[in-house]
Amino acid sequence: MSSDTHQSGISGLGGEVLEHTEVKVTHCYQCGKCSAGCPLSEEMDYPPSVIMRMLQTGDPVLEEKVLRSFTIWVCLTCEMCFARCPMSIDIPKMMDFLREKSLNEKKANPKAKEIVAFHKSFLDSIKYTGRLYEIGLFVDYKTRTLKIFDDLALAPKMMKRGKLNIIPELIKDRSGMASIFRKSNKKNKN
Amino acid sequence: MTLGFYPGCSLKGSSREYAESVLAVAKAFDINLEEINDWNCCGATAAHNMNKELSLALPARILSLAEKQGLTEIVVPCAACYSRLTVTIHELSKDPALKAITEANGLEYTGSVTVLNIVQMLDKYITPNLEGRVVKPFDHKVACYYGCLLVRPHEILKFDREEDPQTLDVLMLKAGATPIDWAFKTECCGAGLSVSRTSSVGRLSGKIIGDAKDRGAEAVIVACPMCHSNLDMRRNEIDSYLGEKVDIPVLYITQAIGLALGLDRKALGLQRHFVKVTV
Amino acid sequence: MAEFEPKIVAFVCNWCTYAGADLTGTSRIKYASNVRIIRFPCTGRIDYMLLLKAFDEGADGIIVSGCHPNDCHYTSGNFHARRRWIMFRSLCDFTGIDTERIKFSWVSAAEGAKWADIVNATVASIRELGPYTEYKKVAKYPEKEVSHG
Amino acid sequence: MSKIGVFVCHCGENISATVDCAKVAETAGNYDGVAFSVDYKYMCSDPGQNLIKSAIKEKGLTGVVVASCSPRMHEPTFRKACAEAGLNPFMCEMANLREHCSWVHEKCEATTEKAIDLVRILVEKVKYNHSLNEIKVPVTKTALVIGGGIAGIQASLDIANTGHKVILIERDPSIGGHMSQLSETFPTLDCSQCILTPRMVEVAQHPNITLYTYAELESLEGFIGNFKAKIRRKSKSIDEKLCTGCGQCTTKCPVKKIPSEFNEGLGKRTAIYVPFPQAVPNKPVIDRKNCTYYIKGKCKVCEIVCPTGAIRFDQEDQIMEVEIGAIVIATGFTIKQPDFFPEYGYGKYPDVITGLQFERLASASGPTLGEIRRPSDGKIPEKIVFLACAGSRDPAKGIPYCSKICCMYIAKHAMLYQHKVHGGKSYVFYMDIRAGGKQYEEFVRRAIEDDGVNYVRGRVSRIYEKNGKLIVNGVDTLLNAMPVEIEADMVVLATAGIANDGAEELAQKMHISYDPYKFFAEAHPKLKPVETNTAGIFLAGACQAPRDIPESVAMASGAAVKVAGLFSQDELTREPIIAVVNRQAPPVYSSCVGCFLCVSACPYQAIGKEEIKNRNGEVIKSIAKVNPGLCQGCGTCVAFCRTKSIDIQGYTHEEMYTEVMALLNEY
Amino acid sequence: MVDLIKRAKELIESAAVKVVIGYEQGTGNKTRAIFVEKAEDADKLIFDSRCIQNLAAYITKKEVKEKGKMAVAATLPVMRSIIQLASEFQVNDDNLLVLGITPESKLIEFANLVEVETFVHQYQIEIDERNKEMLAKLEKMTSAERWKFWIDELSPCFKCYACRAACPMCYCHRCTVDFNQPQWIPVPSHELGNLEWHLMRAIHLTGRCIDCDACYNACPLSIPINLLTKKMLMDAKEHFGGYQPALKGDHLMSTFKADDKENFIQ
Repeated sequence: MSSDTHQSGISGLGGEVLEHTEVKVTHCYQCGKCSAGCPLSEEMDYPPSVIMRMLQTGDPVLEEKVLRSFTIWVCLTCEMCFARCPMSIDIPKMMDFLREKSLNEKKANPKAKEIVAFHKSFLDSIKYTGRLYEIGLFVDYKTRTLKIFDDLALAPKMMKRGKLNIIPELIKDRSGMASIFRKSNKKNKN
Repeated sequence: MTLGFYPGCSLKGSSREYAESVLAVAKAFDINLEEINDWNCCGATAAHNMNKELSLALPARILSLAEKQGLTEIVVPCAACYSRLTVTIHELSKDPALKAITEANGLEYTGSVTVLNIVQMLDKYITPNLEGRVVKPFDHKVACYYGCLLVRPHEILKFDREEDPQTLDVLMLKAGATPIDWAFKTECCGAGLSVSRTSSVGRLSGKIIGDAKDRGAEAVIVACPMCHSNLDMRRNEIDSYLGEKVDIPVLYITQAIGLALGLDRKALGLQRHFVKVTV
Repeated sequence: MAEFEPKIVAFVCNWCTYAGADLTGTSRIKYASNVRIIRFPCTGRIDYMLLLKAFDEGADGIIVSGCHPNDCHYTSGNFHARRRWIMFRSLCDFTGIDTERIKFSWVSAAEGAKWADIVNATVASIRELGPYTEYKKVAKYPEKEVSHG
Repeated sequence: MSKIGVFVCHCGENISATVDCAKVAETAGNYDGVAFSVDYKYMCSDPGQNLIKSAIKEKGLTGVVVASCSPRMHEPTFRKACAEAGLNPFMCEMANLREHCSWVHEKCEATTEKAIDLVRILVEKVKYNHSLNEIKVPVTKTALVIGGGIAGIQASLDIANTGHKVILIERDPSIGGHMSQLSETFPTLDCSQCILTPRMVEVAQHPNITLYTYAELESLEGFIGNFKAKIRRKSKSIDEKLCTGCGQCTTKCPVKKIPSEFNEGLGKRTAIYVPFPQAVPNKPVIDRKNCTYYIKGKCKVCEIVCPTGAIRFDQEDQIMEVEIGAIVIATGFTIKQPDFFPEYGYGKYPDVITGLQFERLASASGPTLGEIRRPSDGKIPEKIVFLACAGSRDPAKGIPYCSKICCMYIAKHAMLYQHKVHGGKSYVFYMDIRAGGKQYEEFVRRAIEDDGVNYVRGRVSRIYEKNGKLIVNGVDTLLNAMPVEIEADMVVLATAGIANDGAEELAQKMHISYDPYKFFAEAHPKLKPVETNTAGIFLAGACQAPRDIPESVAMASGAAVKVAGLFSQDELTREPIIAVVNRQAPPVYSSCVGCFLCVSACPYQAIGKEEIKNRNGEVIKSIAKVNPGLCQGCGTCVAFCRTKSIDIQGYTHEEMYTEVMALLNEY
Repeated sequence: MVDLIKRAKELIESAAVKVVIGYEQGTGNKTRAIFVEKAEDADKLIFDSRCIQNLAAYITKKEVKEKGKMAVAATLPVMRSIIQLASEFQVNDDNLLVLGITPESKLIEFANLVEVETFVHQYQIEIDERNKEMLAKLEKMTSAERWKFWIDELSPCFKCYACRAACPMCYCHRCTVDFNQPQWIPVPSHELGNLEWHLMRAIHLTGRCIDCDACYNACPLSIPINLLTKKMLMDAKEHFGGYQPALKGDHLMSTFKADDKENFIQ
């Protein structure tokens, strides 16, 4: 892979993207079809095609902006962009990589606080129980974000309809789960 | 006949009615769904948003468990889980290096498991003899909503076609319904942002419900718990986006089929919906 | 003693490199006189056996040169040649024949200067390497005359 | 024992300044086989040439080596001189003492030594040279033009006007091609048919042109100057001699609902039909797939109404064989139906149409008589959107290359729309505007500046229908990729231009090569744009790549000149520098084992099979055979042949081997 | 191999073929080729792990061809050779019937060469580990060491041409070594002549050799000349994505790709 990076002459963040996701930012010729079809582009600080452009420049300042962008967090990986990209550029895969990197380098956009928090709560929840414990998730998420009152109306309704478990579902091999998390996190840091 | 069954977390909680209806319909056709022992969460959006390793390791565990249990075909009703599992199978087969991940966790997966989403399962085992079994034709105009994860990325899932897919519509047609031709079959509902960015969800799901209503749909048919919870539970946000109250119910494909088969509404968990199921 | 003057044989195609070398002349660009050019219709015609023969007969270095890809007068002779060179080179390398002594190049009819550079560079590097004694050693055999048809 | 003459030229001072010419001549004089050696100031001058001629005569030389300038300069001169003196010109070789020696080295021993080597190499080579005679190939002075679009028409007329016969075949019932479908043409906006139809008529009436419509090439064999072509004349089910083209049959034909190819499906035609009013020939054909008689076995209305009794239901396809000397391929292109873009809804929404369909809507001869009306309900669209690159530059779903003509015709379409629908709003979604060409950029600017067409830079993600409107979700990449939504009444897709269906088969029939997109390949991307790598077969127009009208016409005239040039002599004379397969006495016949690897190596399909039969006509051996008409003498096959059974005259194994030997073994 | 014998008998008796080429017990522990023309001789046919000789080498021989239609007991390498030979127009369905022997030593008869091709294509040509190591070892050496290695290995060769005789692909009536105008390959067996002969062999087999090792097995001095062809095989894979014998489609070395590597060309 890395040799490919070298041959491709793409350096910097674009190079890393190529190395980890096989996505070649230079493939993009800026037609904008991704941004046109992206359900969330109007909520993004930089629509997908602009992110591609920023990476193409290889300008460290812009690359920094990408890692700190709100875009990468608001992206839903709905895959619409990939489905319609004339150059078959796997933008969602690239977004995954950018998110992970942004997180590892502690550059997650402050506006994405809730989103990141939710993902964290979600993973923690399954880390300990092996399965998602929705109440736990809610509580944990809310304490992380202090959004105590949002969705508060929702819980009782759900409870009433038997949509929430009071007791978390636990899997037997929880140590196994823990180890999966440990291992992939270790990998993650370097 | 016995098939493997991976319910996934939501079907054990917020979307238990989906599980109920799936099992009910399967039962009606004497298909025994054998749950994977000690299965774990697939990691969903959170995992692959935050940590690639993890997003592969978690599904890998599920797959290896299934394999150990001797299951070759597993039914995965949740579109998100379906997508994660299929992607994992693809990645593992594509890049042997990733085997390391599975092995690192003392797991073994040789690649003998195939994953069926609910539509594929119905298509394969139920549709062929569905028409004969329909007692109460689901005689309504329905908007079949596929969402993202069922059809994309096509390169990997290879299910139906990415734009204007048809399988759900065909299925509903067989169940006696009239599928409408509408514009938001595969537009995103907001999925992963359900909790953390309700505003976006309101807008995205709003558009979907809005178009379904404009084209006179009496029900929206889904095959994904995330889509369902957004379209069903997020009605306040949706209504405020649309600026009017819309009470089109949202049914799981299995619930609709169940009704057509004349199964008990309670058994199908219809009472659990936020939007009253009038159809 | 005098500096070692390598013997260099150049196998070139008529339409690009030979013409290119002509241009070097008309532009009066000077280069080392060690090289002797043999003209072929096309690089596609150049038989790898001839390269071996050149070494047999005491060449210290070889230049093989023709039209750039897509410029071949015969559209694809150079492409065929290139594929053959790839395999021939790796075979030579594998048998310990010094591939440093076989220089391949594309020189168009407009690249007079490039031709001079190629020759000079080759002469220089072969001077570095010294005479190709290894090959000459095995090539020295009594019935040498036999080799002349 | 050969008697070789060596003639060392000083080229004034050019050589002698750094090379000791006298020494060169002297040394050469001592080589065995050299009967005469001399140096002289100007070998190429008349006295110089006479020096050679007289030496040949007096000394009875069997070979000549002229050591002077580059053979690329004077080889013809000296070979001619030798010929005049009665020596086979191919027994004359040149040592390049000027460009390759005196001009590039300092004056010194080494330089003279090199000169001596260069001479020696060729002295030794000449010993192995053979007398060769130029190859003469007769020429049949009739051209076959395949395809009756504007390129084929132009090529036919140009060739015919040089006084040579032309056979023009067209697979459709009428000539005219795509150009006849167009409304106006860029960048001048003159009416397409107004400029085309006169030429169509000219073709029909030209004494040197034989026109066969509804005809296709069945097979082709032979080589430059000597092709044999089989042509299939598909049955038109009418007797053209009797038919007056009165039109009775077409008006009375009961089958009236067939989508008209000419109108791109926007209009209807009958089963017996003339594709369009100005068709040439203006005589109908019966479309057997749709004719009631051929389907049900009864009807025959046309036969009843035909005043001249010209209908022939039982007529069959005819295969005719023609001999021709050259071929111009002008089969044109086709458009990629955009139904592979579900997100654009072509085929699902009637008001999403192709550019070619728009041409028909805009054309005065079209289904709407030139009014822009949308197919669904005939309403005049108030808002219209044009999508560039609907298939082009799209490796994922379409084709990777740029179709070249779309940028211009979109601008034209938008312009026509603005001219025809006052107060209408038009949008063009584009990625780049490629308007290289005389008056092209100005044309596009006019569309934008004078006619107020809205150009939006960005691609459209999808189109869906809502309340009778087509919702177009696009983006403006020049505004930070801002989403743009347009409620349009009609959408026009600039579809990609692709190679004609069947192009591949045709290429294989004619043994010409084609590119990955099935467009026919030119012999050289820069210097041989209208030649193919099969001598005698030429290309014109969009069968080689998407081309607009001016380019197609230019190519056609170019090809025509090549044909005319070829027809200007009665015989083709070609240098005998060609490959030959050795032949030996029975029972061996040849050392060729017939593995035929050379066949795929040959860039010119010049190598075929030769079957050697015994008296009873049984094949005892099949070996490779070089067609001297096709071989261009590259020698690629020679280096391939494991048994060294194929060799190339002028550069034989022996000759080249000897050069190497001579070079490295000094005397 | 009972069914082989049975089938051979049938074929001869029904005159479906004139000769069946197979293996028989040779002197010592060796097996050798047998040409069964009379039904009773069929009983001599054997097949076991010792049968490694590539019988395809016989089917192009004039003497054998003259006998009329032949059947060959063909192991995988033999079948590969046959397909390659067919692609070079040396054999065809009219003069050859293939009695395939699968890697599991099952007899499998093919109606035509197309079937043989499909069968053969199920298996990739794989260089065995031992030779892979050998190649790796050689590649690690310096150029000079390799030169020495080959000169040493090749110098004992006395040009008996057993390698050529054993190779199914060396069917040319006139080999380049027999060519004397000019004398490309020095006749005497000295280092240079040997080197050039084996280099030329390797080049001529590039894109055609199916790695059956017949040349090596035939060499009385066990010179590892098969390493040369193996190397070509590997590089063909590396540079051009490899090849396998195919009835249709162009030959690896008589075709090209516009993007063949050229980093070594200035």
